Amino acid sequence: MNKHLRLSTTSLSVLAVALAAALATLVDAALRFDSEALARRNRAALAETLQLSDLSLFTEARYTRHPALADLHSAFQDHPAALDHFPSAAWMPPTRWHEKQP
Amino acid sequence: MLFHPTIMALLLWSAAAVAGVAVAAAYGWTILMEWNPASGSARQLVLERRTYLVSTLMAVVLWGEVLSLWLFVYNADAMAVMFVGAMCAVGSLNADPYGFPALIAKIALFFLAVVWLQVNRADNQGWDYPLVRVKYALLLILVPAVVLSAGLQYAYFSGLRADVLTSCCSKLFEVDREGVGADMSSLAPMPALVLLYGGLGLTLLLSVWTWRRPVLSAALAPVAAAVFVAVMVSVVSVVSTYVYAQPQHHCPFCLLKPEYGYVGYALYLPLFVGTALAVSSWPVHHFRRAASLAQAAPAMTRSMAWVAAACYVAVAVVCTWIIAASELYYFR
Amino acid sequence: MNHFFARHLYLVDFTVASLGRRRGRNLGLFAVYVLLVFVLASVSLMTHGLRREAQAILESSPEIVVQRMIAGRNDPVPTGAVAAITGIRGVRAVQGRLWGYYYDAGMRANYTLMVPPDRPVESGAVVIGGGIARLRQLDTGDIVHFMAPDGRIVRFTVSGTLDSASELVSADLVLMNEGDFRAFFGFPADRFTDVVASVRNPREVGTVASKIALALPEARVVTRADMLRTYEALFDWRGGMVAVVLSGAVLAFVILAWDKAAGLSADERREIGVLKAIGWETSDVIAVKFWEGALVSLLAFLAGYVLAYGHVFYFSGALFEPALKGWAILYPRFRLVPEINGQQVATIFFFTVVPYTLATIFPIWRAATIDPDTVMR
Amino acid sequence: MTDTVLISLKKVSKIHNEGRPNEVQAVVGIDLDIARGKVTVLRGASGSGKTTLLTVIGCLARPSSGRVALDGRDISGMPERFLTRIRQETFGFVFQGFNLLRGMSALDNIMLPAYPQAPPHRWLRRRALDLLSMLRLEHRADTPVEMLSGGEAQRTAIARALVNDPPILIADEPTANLDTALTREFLGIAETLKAQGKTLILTSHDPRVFEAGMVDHVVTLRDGRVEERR
Repeated sequence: MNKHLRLSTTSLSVLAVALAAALATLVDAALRFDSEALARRNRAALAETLQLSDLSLFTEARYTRHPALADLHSAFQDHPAALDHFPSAAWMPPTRWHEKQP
Repeated sequence: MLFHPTIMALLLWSAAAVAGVAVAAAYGWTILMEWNPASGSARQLVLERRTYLVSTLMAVVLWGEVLSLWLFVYNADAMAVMFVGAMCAVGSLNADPYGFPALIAKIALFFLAVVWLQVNRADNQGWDYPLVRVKYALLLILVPAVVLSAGLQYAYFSGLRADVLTSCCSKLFEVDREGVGADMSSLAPMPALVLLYGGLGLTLLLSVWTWRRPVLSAALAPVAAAVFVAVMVSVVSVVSTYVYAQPQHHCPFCLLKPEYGYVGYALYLPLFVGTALAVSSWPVHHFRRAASLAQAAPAMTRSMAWVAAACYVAVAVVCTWIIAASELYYFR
Repeated sequence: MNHFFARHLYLVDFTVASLGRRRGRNLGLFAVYVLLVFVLASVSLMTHGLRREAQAILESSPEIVVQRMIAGRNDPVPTGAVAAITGIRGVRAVQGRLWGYYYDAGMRANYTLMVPPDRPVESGAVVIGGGIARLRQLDTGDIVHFMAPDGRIVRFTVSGTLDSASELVSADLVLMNEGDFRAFFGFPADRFTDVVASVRNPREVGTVASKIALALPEARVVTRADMLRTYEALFDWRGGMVAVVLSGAVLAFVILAWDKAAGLSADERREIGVLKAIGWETSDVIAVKFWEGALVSLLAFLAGYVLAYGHVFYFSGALFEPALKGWAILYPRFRLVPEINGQQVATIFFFTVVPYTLATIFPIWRAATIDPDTVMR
Repeated sequence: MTDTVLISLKKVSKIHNEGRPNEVQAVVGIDLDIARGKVTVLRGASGSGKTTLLTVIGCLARPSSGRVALDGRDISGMPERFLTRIRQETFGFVFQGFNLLRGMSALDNIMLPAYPQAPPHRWLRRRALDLLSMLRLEHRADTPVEMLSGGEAQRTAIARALVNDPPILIADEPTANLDTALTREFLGIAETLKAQGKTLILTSHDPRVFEAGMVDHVVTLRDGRVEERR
């Protein structure tokens, strides 16, 4: 009889769907966790046998490759504009000497 | 250690809460000074309209405070890895002398805000706004509480120093400091359980009585406040050890972790709600003297007492279930 | 209670109708909101994923690393140190490590050369990480040339590649035999790069570390817990920096929200006046405006979050790749383990929904307290 | 006699923009009784204060001074929160420009005043449709209000005023924009409502209205004071 759908019904349903999608990410995370965590365990096992301590994510300079074991924590080691990985370095920009060259 | 997303969020929030309560108090002050219900003047109308702003602000502050209390504890737990010897939230909170005071101030603020909002709700039911003066005087008390809580939290976070490797380090943190473990001072199991069930039983009895005779809320409120402390002490002393099945592990925060099935939420939620309602039932009932609230105030008190009673039953059930399901036995 | 829900359902009816009537403006705000949450949530999920990855590796890394310092700079450790550390009570195993960096001038990339402690590599052969294999298009059996520091060109046969699923730790690794390593770098025969030690009782790590520091005063002793804490603080600090940088965006968004809530058109003011005149109370109008904000912000929050989840865990945070890569040439291919942490979600919520709510309270109140008799004037 | 007095005004004054340079005394010291179940017309030129008086009578605004009693209950000092509740239950308004909310259908507009009380949705919809069919507008139920003609818009506004079934209907210049045929139609509707026992309060300076047969009282205002009552 009442074929008119109330706006509150539709809009709260949309919200419920969005909430379900957000909760689905939790389910997805749980489902993928096992397979992905296996890969992580393999990575960790490799790290253990090779006695690694850092991610190979930042390979731009020597000291960013192994932050935990850096030989010296200072900027300008490999590139004049390379950022130090320490907090304070983020505030001070490197000298722009290369721009002054002819 | 202020450059941390969650810490920044918490600090930002507490600054916003201070600003919000300050605005509310400033408006509250004008209302307190100039309120004159007999006048039909435009000014009185302006003041009436300000009451809406103040209650909206306070509601937002309350809900933000609830969320921020939770985030504060969660964050303390996550930060534990950064402090030598800290195993969980207790260690993080102990890493600076302002940790626990900040937490206690946040909890106190939560209860104060609930009391204010309940008084406000009662007042809005009387056609002549009988409680305006009381309400806004109470609001002025809330301001220092919010400021204090924000200040303690800031002192805590700014005092935190993560034990990190820096370029000079041959320094070993491991030997420099004593471990701040998860040990808290605690009662022996028997007195703690007596305190727990005795306290819960007393408040349950009182809230049922209050439901029948609202005037008893005057007794319920202080008892509920004391029992809240007692329940927390017994949770630390004995209930938590049942959850972890380890007589040495006394952390009230680890209960919130997934490893323990989030049982802490089932325990703390009714405890906080029940205590908040039981404590605010008294000021609300106190206002039955206003002619326009003679009916509404006792009715509100009764419904609050009823919900509080249900909450205490829930706390008792959860505690009993924890103890029954535990692999730990103190008594055979 | 029923009345409470019924009333709010009616108010939502009206809210959605009035949002729909100003579709363009609300969609604009919604899009900005989704984008903001998306960026914040992506950063947050990504840093958390990487942090957990780093933790997992650290948890299986050596308990104690001993480096030698001369004038504050690292120096190879004499082989005698191994014996000295082995003699300390509580130490289970000690091992000298050989590893270093090699800059591939042709590719302009940095590799990590290493002598694997666990597997023998034949002389003249190397095992390479997935990143290098991809970069130089190498496969098992191929020949690769490296230029030694003294100018010699040294030829190696690729005898294997490391599992591609482990690229996050091994993308830039080149594993070789000890003899090859020493010959290639001209590394003194009586030195190691550093020394690692494991401890019998994990609780004793601190004590053992201090004993090592006492026995070898020139050494820098780094324990696993130190590294873990430093990583943790570093990731938090970086997250904090990102949040500070993005706070500009949050602020701009808050201003937008304030402006939208405050800048009521004459039409909207008249509408509120009409509602109040026909019997709506100020708190009804506040509730409608609250619903307006709640519907927009909750939906935007959820949408932004779900998009960020897909971005980070299905597309490996592709949008952040340039930032993470920096000047590096080698970039690992990886899939992060999806893990969601309530604290992160709550923090993003605090950074987006809460400022939005606060920014709109005052304008909402102003709008809701319009005189009901305005419509008669 | 008092039981026939529905609204009673004693020395009611209303000052706009009080305390500011543009202060206006819109209504000055008015005493007025509105009879139950009758039709009262407030008559006067524009600026005579009749609309302001209507806002005070209809609880849209509080008087600056004086007393207003509804059914013997003093409501002049009531806070807005409670005044609104009374207004909702007691008055239905038909505004001069009708003030329908654009972009919504006629039916939705009619249902709006009942939203805060939240009656069952199906019931409310039925009631709004009944009102529409009573006013011969059922075919326009789903039409957006900006597509309605002047007469249809007015009937929609009347339906909206009646949805909460208020005992008093207030209409501000109801015939200002209507031709003779539509004016007659409006007066017909007004007569039906009066027959149903509703109290009607109108403002108008249209002789077609205040000379109509069903009008019981005419109060003439000038410069915020009562000049003549009939």
